[in-house]
Amino acid sequence: MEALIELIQYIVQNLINALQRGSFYAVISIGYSMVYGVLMLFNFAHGDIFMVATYIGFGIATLFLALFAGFIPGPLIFLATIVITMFLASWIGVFVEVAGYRPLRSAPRASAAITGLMIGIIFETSILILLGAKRLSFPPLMESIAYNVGGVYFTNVKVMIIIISLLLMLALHTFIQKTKWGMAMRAMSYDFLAVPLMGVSINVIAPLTFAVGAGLAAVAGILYGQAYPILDPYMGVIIGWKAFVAAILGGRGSIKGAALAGYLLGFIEIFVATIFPSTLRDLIAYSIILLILTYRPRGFFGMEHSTKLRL
Amino acid sequence: METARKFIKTFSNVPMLGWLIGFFAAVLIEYYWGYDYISYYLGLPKIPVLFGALIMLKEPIMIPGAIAYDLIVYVIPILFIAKVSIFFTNRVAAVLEKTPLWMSAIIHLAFFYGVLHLWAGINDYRVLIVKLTLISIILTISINVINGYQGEFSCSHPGFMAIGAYISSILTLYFFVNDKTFGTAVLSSELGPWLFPIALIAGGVAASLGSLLVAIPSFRTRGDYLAIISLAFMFIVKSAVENLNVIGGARGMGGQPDYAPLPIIFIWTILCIWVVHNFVTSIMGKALNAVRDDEAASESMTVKTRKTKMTAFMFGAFWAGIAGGLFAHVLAYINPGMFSINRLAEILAMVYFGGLNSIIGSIVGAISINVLGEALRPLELFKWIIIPLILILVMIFRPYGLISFKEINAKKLLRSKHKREQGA
Amino acid sequence: MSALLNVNKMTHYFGGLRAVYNYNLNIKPHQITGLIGPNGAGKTTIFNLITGVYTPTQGSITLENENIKGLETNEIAAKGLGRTFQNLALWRHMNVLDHIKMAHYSQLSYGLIGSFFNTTKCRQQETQIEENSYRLLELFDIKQHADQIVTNLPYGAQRRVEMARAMATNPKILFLDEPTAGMTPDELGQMIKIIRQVHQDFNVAIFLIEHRMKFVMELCQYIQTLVFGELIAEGPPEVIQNNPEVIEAYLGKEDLT
Amino acid sequence: MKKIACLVVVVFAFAMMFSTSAFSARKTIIRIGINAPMTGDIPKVGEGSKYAAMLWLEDIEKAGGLEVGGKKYEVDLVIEDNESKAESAVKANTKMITQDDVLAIIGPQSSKQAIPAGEVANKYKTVMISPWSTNPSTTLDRPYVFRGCFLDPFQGPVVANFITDEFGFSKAAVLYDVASDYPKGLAEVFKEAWEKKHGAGSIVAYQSFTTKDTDFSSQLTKIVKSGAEVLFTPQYYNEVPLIVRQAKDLGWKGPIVGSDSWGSAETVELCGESCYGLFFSTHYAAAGAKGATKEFIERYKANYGYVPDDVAALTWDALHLAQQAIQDAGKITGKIETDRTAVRNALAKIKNFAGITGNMTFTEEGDPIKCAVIVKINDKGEYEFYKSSCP
Repeated sequence: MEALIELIQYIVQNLINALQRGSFYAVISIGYSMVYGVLMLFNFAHGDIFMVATYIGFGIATLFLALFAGFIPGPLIFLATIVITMFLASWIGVFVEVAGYRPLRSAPRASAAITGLMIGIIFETSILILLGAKRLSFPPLMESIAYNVGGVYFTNVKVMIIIISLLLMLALHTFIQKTKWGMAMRAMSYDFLAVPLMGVSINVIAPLTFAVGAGLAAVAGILYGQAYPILDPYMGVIIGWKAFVAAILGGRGSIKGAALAGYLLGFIEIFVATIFPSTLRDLIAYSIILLILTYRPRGFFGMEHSTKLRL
Repeated sequence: METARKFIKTFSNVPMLGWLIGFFAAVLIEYYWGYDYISYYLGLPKIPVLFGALIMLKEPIMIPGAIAYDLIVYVIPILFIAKVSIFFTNRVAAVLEKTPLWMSAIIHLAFFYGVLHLWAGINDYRVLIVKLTLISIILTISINVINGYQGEFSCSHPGFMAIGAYISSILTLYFFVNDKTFGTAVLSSELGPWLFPIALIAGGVAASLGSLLVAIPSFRTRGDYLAIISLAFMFIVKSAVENLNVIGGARGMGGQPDYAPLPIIFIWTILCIWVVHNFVTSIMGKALNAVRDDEAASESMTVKTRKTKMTAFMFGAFWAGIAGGLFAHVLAYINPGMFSINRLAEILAMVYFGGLNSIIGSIVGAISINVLGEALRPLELFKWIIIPLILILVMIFRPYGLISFKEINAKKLLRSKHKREQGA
Repeated sequence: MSALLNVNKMTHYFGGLRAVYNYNLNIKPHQITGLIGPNGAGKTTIFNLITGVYTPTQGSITLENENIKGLETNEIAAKGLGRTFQNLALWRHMNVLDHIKMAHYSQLSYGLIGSFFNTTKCRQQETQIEENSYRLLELFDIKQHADQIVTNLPYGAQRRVEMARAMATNPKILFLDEPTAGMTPDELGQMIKIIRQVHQDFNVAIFLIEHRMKFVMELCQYIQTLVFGELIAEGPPEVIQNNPEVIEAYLGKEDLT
Repeated sequence: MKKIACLVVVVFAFAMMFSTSAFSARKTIIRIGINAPMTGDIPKVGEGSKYAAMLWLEDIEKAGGLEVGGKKYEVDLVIEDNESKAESAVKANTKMITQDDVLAIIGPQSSKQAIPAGEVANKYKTVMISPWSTNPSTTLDRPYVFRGCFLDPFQGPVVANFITDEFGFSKAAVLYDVASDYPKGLAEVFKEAWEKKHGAGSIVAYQSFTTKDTDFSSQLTKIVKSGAEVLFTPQYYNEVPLIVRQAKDLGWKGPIVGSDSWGSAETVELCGESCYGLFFSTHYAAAGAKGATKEFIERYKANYGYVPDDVAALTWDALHLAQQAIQDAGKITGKIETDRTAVRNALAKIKNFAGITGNMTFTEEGDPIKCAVIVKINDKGEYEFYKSSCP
């Protein structure tokens, strides 16, 4: 009996861990997936957009805490940081689109992917030059309180991260489903060529998509700063590639798929390390992904599409 | 503009042999007078290693000296000798033209190697750069087979390279070296250099067998999903090696014997260029392009698409394995961290910079990125802003890379320029 | 004369959807057969079923009394079943000559090793194939385009490249999927001439899908009419022309004369 | 044609005129190479090495050059970035040795670059001192390669003994990075030493993650549930704060002990109060330092604004070792090969060198015999000397 309770505690504990990790992957990979769906491009700069957004968030948060801490309630500062960071970060997204991807509209997709990769390297190096080699510690925007409910440990920060991520995804879903812009994006991911004929310019939709993606990355960045408060210029690389995996695993242009794949990735990482010896984690986790794609070659919600690499 | 065109036209009747002789003369000048006279009087501390790029960026005050050095040692002698010697070189080229193409090519290559060896021999740093550049050429050509000719976006190349590097290192360490991982050598270490090609090929074959893990899913999966599969493959290889403590795990594996001097690497590079060139210009190899451009049409035209895809992956992986083996023996140390995302970004940059579907493009790409990476070393961090910017510009203005969809035409390259002048 | 290609009671479902039902076909050597029917009747599906892109749910397909059902498309093609596509399926980065050479793929016997090391056998075969390819180019009047990338060619020439490419596979039967789609009347006349010439010179049977009645009636010796995946009539042109069912179901009030 | 000839002549003449040192004889300059990771995974390590080297050069320049055999020579630093990559470190070493004619090389810092770079230095018979590489292979069978720190096989038992003596625990957990050679090696050594002391199975959780991971919750959950009394984590300064915080969030109550990789000033800066009261083994303790050590720390802090890491201190020591070896060699002949060998022989003979990180004498292999220090992070966030352990 005791053993059973302990097992349940163990599983619940890891479920919470996985939910938190998965939330980041989900939110970041949605941004990736949107660009992928609308423009059929790998936005390899997305991980670094996330990194820059986190640095912006760090700047805003530090500024606000220095100016207003004490006489403005904490949650308000938190909210303001998120909103302003989202706004600023979305311009980074627009910049990347206009400077890096727009000139390559008619180029092969692989070239655009390389451009993204290079923009990412430029971002990393620029941050390193501007801020030096020092790593930064993201200031806590809310006091972390640890709870112990029946042997399961969690903090209020963890709960908040999971809830905000879910709310964000819900909001995005509404945006995509209900608004004019969202519908244009959806249409674009169904048929890349037909939408411009309907009077919606790709030169409006594409930056918008990048902006929304970068905005999501900004929220993810601030939440990330709360959970893992160490910032360094290369922090976006691995998470970017993982978002790439999740976005494509979810199926082309499917927001739902990307979110699901993001959570799945989180679960795989946490539970593989739990069940197997943790040294084998990457080996097993990536083998699982390889197997999934071998047997489900279109991802989770992928549509049958005949696009090839435009080579 | 007009002057430049005229200037170039002046040299249109110089055959390849002429340029080689010019280069030879330049190297001789550098060899005999470079250190004692020319660089001394120009106030340079030593013979500038990469045409003065390093010294120019580090100490701007040396810029005039370095430029003058380049002019005196390279530009003027090469242009002068090449132009002056045409009466002779064109005739020799015409004679060579009558011999079989392979013979003419081998003579040219042997001469080229001799000059290169002399040039590199002035400074071991040059030797190292040339070695690593040649390995990069093999690597870039091999990924071009998959990403260019076959048109998949494969991210698994560092993985293939790792397999080749580890297998060949294990073989050479096990058989020819007394070391702490595998104990005493099984065979005499004198046999090592002779049997080294077998170890390399074993590495290549192992890499191509490993590539089946990516190739077989590619029957059902195309493009984007395959990119993920190949990425997963790369991580799997890295993680597997990390967990194998027998071969050093994350601590890496060192002490590989020095079986890869410059001539060996040069021969392997030429072999790679030759074999890949033969393959991609044959109908069998052009099937790769057919499958890339339209799979259904290829099937209907009797092309075995599955076999073709498998060939592309296995062939590309084989050469990546060879490159990995050479790389391991040049550095005499490998660890799994070397074959990860960073390496992938570098390989992708080289192939897309140089040009898809073109061997000559791959050569240009590999040389450019390698030399640029070395030459901009003194800029430290800013190097990683300038190189990406150059790549972005290339992508914008030449989306398929600098030289794409172009094959080497050895006959045209090596022919005498004499007759054409007369005919015109 | 025994049948060259025989399709017996072929039925195919896509998921739950019935695409083709109980389809029979019998092509004799050197015969030109036409398949007509309204859009979405399943004509191209029939092509794809016979050529092995899909494997039919039921029925049998034999080529010269040999079963070809369930084989890979490339194997079927190598057995002598050449085809063209409705929307040109050319290789965008390849020149015209390479298109024709590529279609000789099944005739290569030098193997991978041969191609790696450019063996004598490889060189001989490639030279021979190149000669053969030039002959075909000449025949289809596209020799002057040999070195051009195919996407830079005018539409009519691209169609001819596709035909030449299909003929290079050395087919016994040639499947033409709307060979005149998008052509001007001028080019149309030329195409009729080319098809006739191919039919004569290569001694092949032809099976074609077409929309233009005039074209079909002029060329074909035998015509099948397909509606919703089922044959409603077949016979020589005169019979089809006067079949009231065909006129009603497919041709409507169009004047045939 | 004429125009071009004119142009060439003009350019040439121009070049000659402006070449400042034209027609001047080549001076003998002592060049010291620094091979450090300025970019890549651990740029902070590169920065520390560079700053320490610059301080050293300042001293030399103030003295008007380095005096060898009664003659003063100009000293030049050649700082090369190894991008935290092995092949780049090899390239950098080859370049410095064959192109820049350095007399000695300081660096690379991490073992994964120091091992292959050491091969190059040894091949060209040039002294290389790696200040921070604790992997035994770096100096093994390489007469020209030295190091400035103790080795992993020494540090592991030191920590194991310390924990046993201090707390009396017998069940320990280890969390390390499987993809990085240093933590992996040290974790293995620690495990071996611990199990030798407390019997097999006394390491109740042996968990790993991969470089650049930021979430350790799954591993830490396992560790918490395993009933371990102490957690040993030989990780770098960027991972330590995350591990400590996440462990506390998941209900870890016991002490967490680290190794010399914790020794960066950034560890406590990033970690904050969560790290107060923790212990780690290292090369020197900044807080409460005396004498030369204190002087160095204060100068460094005044110049660059933060307390130097152990890397900086070790680099400083390595440079002074090189300096002393050069001076001991007696004279500079100008023939670089001869001078290098002379420096090597002098370096191997150095006994009881008084460095700021302790006294050093080299073994046959070129590894120094020196003491390890156990440091406690005190309530002010300073690294306070707690105990020292000598071989």
